[in-house]
Amino acid sequence: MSGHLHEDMKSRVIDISGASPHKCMKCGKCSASCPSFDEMDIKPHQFVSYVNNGDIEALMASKSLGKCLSCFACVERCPRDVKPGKIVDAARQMLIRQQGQAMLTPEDVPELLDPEVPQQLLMSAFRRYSR
Amino acid sequence: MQELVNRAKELLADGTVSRVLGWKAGDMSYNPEPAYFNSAEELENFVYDGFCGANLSKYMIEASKLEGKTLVFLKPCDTYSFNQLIKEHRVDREKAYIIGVGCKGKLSVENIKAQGIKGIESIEGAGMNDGCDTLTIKTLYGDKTCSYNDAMLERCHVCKGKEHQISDEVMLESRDTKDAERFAQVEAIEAMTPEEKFAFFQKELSKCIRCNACRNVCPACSCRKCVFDSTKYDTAQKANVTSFEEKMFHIIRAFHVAGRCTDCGECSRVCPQGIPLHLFNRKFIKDIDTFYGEFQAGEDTESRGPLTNFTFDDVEPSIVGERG
Amino acid sequence: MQRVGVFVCHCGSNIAATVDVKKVVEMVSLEPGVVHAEDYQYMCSEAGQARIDAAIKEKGLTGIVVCSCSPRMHEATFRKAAERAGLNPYMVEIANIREHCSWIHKDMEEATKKAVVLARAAIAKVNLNAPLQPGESLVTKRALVIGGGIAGIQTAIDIADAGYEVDIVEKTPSIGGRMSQLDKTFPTLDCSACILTPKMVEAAAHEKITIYTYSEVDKVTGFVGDFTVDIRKKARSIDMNKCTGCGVCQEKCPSKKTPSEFNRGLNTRSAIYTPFAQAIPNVPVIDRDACIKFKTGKCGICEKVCQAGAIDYEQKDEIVTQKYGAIVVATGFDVIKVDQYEEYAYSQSKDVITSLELERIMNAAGPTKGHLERLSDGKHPKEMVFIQCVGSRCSDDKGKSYCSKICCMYTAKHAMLIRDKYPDVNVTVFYIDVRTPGKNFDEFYRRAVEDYGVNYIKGQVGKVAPQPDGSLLVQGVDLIDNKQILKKADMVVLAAAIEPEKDVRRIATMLTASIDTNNFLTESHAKLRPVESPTAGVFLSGVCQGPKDIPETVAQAGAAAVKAIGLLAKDKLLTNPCTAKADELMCNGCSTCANVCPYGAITYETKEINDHGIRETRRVASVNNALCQGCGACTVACPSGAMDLQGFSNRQILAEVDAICR
Amino acid sequence: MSIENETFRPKIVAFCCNWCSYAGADLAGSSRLVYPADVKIIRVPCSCRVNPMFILRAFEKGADGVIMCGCHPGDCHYSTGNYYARRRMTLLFSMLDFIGVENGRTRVEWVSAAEGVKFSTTMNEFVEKITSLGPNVRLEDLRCRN
Amino acid sequence: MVYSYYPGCTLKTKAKDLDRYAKECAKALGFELEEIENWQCCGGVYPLGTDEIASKLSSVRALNEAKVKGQDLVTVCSACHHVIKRTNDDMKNVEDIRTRANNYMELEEPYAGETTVLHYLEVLRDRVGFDVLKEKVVKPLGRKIGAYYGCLLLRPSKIVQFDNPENPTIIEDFIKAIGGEPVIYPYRNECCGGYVSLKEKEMAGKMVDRIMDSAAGMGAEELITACPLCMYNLNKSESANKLPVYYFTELLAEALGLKEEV
Repeated sequence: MSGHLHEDMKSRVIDISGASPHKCMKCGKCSASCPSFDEMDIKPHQFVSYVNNGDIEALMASKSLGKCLSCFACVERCPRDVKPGKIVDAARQMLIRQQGQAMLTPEDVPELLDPEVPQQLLMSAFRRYSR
Repeated sequence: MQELVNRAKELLADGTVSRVLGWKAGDMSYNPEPAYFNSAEELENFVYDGFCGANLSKYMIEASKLEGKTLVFLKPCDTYSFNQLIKEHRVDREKAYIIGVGCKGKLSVENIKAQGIKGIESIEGAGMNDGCDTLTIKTLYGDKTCSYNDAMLERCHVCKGKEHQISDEVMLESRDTKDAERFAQVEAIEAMTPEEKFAFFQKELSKCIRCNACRNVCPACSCRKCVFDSTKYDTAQKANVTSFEEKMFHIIRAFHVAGRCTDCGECSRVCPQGIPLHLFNRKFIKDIDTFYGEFQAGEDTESRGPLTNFTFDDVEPSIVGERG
Repeated sequence: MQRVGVFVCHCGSNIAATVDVKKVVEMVSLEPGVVHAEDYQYMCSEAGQARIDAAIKEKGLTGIVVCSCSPRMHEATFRKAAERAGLNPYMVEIANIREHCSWIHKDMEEATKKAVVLARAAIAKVNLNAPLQPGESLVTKRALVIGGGIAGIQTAIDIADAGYEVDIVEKTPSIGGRMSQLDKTFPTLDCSACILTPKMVEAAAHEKITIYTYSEVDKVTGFVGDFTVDIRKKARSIDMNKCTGCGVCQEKCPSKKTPSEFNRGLNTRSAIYTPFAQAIPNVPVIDRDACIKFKTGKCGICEKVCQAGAIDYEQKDEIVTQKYGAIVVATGFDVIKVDQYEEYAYSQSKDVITSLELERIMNAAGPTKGHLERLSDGKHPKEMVFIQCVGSRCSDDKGKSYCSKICCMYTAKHAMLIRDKYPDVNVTVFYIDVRTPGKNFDEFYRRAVEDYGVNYIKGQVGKVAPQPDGSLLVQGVDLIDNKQILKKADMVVLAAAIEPEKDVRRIATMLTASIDTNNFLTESHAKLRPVESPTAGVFLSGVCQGPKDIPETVAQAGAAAVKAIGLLAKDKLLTNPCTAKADELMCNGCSTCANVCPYGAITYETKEINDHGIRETRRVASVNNALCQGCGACTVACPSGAMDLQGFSNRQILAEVDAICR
Repeated sequence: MSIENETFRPKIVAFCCNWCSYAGADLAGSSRLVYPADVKIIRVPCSCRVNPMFILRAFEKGADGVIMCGCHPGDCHYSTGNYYARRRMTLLFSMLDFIGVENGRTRVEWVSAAEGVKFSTTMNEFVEKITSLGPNVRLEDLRCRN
Repeated sequence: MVYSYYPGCTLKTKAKDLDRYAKECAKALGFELEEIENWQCCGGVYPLGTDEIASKLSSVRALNEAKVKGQDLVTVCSACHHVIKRTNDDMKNVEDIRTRANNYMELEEPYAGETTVLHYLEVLRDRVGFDVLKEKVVKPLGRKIGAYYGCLLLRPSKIVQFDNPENPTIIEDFIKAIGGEPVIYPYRNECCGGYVSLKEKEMAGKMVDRIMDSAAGMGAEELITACPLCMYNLNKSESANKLPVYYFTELLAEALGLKEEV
């Protein structure tokens, strides 16, 4: 992939997320705060450095996209206002906006359902995982 | 009116005052002019009626230098100017004997002419004892009538009130003439788009002939030497070529009197081109009232003017852009 | 029209790399009045100044323009050079083509064009300059030091040793400051009190030093060499001349519930108190908010037990007005409130403390008598976790954007002291970077790691969770291992950011000293005038200027003292001749200018004026040159333009405007 | 003179008080914080030295934007100068707005000696704003054009 | 006092209790919740990309309706509150979003964040007052109750401005007002994993268990929440320490003596 495209994806992820990866001072407080840390292959603080290094494809392939709870603990506690969680959300958006990349389809739903599932869980899941 | 003359004669006679500052009849019934009267005989020419709009307070700057006291007739609105001049040490209170005269609204012959009344020979109904409902105008083409209020100066429609702010005695009754909002005109302009505003002022100010009548009549514009006549700013008058200089002149003039202008409206009254010059001053007054709290120059002789004062949390200049 | 010489400086490549200096010379030569123009490598050098000297003499220059760095750098240099050549120094103007041009523009053509415009403006101005003569003002040979911590004490001693009177104003009941709260100091582990107390005693005993404790600066007027200051001596409720410092009153005082400021609220003190045993002066104060007598009218026990009869409930605040030639600000710092970082559970657990609180705990005179113990249950901790950069290096609105500078070192100190005294305690430090510039500093930190086995983990802590068993679960990250860490701790110590003492903004405002958004006082030049405020006669000592440790503070305190001494050693100062001047012929006598003058420098006199043959008695403004500081407020207030500012006259500024807009 | 064919480069006059903003501009310089060369600074002792006349004169002579910088309120070297300046500029700007001058041709910004970054950002913003407004035609005295 | 009320999808279906109790209690406390007409689902999650406009419009519609009625907008569900409050902040402060959203909406007057968005708890705290609430309690609960805030109510704190995000007190104060004893436990503001509970059941389970253990360890006997997602998820806990979970409105109704009537 050309350097130009790298830069393009990098600026897209920054635009969509509204995050400020360049402000990062690499303190790791995001990863220290993350409740899903152990489930993630790429850790929250790495999300920031991946963006800074322009390696967006790796982010989009990361299983962390499905593990982030969007709980904003990392955003809230970041001393530099970097907003790492928004990068995860943005990378997921970039992925699912591609053709055939939805992380959840209506066919998947029945087996995930149970009688108690609230509407908003379904609603939000589709918002999060599909176009 | 005669009671004013009688009282003036008394004061001259008993030596309280050395001269009288009032209005004398002009060549037409509608253009009396300010005048000094040094004797009882001279006072025969004294007039006081609806056309005596001139604010005499500024004349007191020179009168303060003369020997003895001067009797000056001040309308309620003129007394604000006089107070302001006291505050600025320009007039000597001790040199003035002030008779606050009542006012039933002052008239502008231009407003009468604007109603299509031509060939005016004389006007009746402007006296202090008249009803102030209707003016009867004798013209070359016969008698015409005009409502008193329609002939009134703009400033009287937004009158500051019937009270004299300073006086030694008060004579004659005043009348409420306020029937409009003081800032309505300013607000109407504020509501325009920048292009409309620019066009409006471009049109008005391009009429300016730099005759300096506004400056000369203004009681606040009383500098010994005006900056526009001074080499210190290199802004001395030039020929009237483009409009900017007029804008500069009128903005700076209004700025120099901001916080000092009592809104007496003399500038607009005397402008031979009919430019609504009071709008500049009133815009500043409105802004001052909004930003720094209501302030009426000339209400007293001590308080600090808004431009020589501040609070720690005044609005920032960016408010101008923010309020849209 | 002047005979103007223009001198364009290359400043090595600082200017010449971006501005075509030859072109500037060529262009300015065409300007009206310019009879000489040249460029040179370094105009400020001796050789450069010699060229100016020669040109003034040879070409008979009556005004010069130097196109160089900021006038804030070298205006004085070139004025002196002009003066040596016989030119009035105020016939010099500077065109700032470095800071305002070559350093911020990249395109040579553009920068050159701008440099020419800036030069033209300066030429236009200098054409209207008039020679000015500075006046003189006397120097009051006395200095004021605001703040009685180590910075203020050191400055005061140094000034006093040079033979000048010094007053220290300290707002708390004792001098000593933050340093008196510390247990040990890095990097040598000296006992803080052992090295501070002798200094305090020295200051107190010095015949040239007067100490006002429990006092504040209320008002400052005047200017360099001649400040007048009102000092408010707050009512101590004790007669300082009678009190013997026996301490009985404090023992007997029944109101003992007030949190001790000195011990950071970890224990309590009585209403009548001295903050600590070595306090100077050793005279207590009555805290009127806590005192039962003041609250209810009843009690009065201290008065009864005081054999010296020193208690005085009627005492009132007293204002001392004093003149000073120089003022040194040494107001110091405090630590930020950490309850805005509640992920660390500071206000949820007593065992989460700040480093300054740990200093008090470690101190033999502290709330635990120097025993390391948990404040919740008094138990001896086994696991301690230190968290670095709490509120430092933050760009959120809660913290501070700067590095507090001292935390890395004191944390190493704490870790070392704990491991030394209690080898059974494990110490873990979560850090972002360990910053140890300073003599023997990195060695000190390495000792903590290598000799004392302190566990340093690179990574921050995200949450401290108080557990049912009373322990603290620290959830952090190890960035080297790329692992989240859950560590059970008994105590957590937060390296809270430091910030300037709250009062400093009020003081800066009184002194008209410049202050930055973090409330640190601004130095006149970051490198070359680091202990001087841009406000003449005001000097900076210690952390009020920026974070620093004790050795740096003491060094800066000495430097500030030297600058103050340099000022006090002069008998007279030349005053700024750029003062306002009223044209009597034009003055209306309206007093508008006097209303806006901050210095009361404008008075009115009634005098006879000969206005082009007309003789009149008029009221006209008159400016006192010794009081006028040259702000220019009056010049704009004056509607007629009778009031003008010398050196920045209406015509001069308009000429600059015209030159720029041409 | 035609401006349509060239890229419009505004003329901008910046009045800076000696103690805070001029020093802030110096700091922007020594920190190499770039802003367009269109900005030319005039040093005044205090923002309260800035006469509305100076600003109108700049416009008269063809300036496209005028900005005044001073110490932050409360931090004036002369204690109170910027408070007066603030009132004067508020009223002047309001008047310019009143007579139809585009909003944004004038600006006041408080910049301390420590705020090099702010100085630079402010100037960048201001130049951008003025560039978007285009040349000043409403306040220019055409005789002053060469 | 009448408030515009945005119930949200779940309160009309799975979380009917939350809705019913909220309305009844409001009456008892002297305010009224007037359901806005034709509300549409907020989407349950705040749009994840800054470039999304369409997904914000349902919130803007609700906000504008409240504005037109001159009322404050009240929500009970944490997720709706989160989404609508953040969207409101965008409309107020982000010019680009405001312009684009208004272009879509074609309202009579553009919407620019004029409406105040309140959570039901904020109404209790700031408008009714917990002290007033306390006076109206007829059946003080007397139980040890843990407040479970989760993430949506508190974060991002700069925008939602609900309470101290790391050491909140509003639900504890609420518990005190209804006569319960609040139990503070450290994980009350840690996420339960609600959003991933559909796809990552095991992972969400871990989060929930940690919360349950923490609360139980500190002595809580039951938990309260304002969020249907949390409710669903917490109820899935398989921890030995599993505590019963209630909507805060249910306990409010109980304390006000309204539970049986409803």
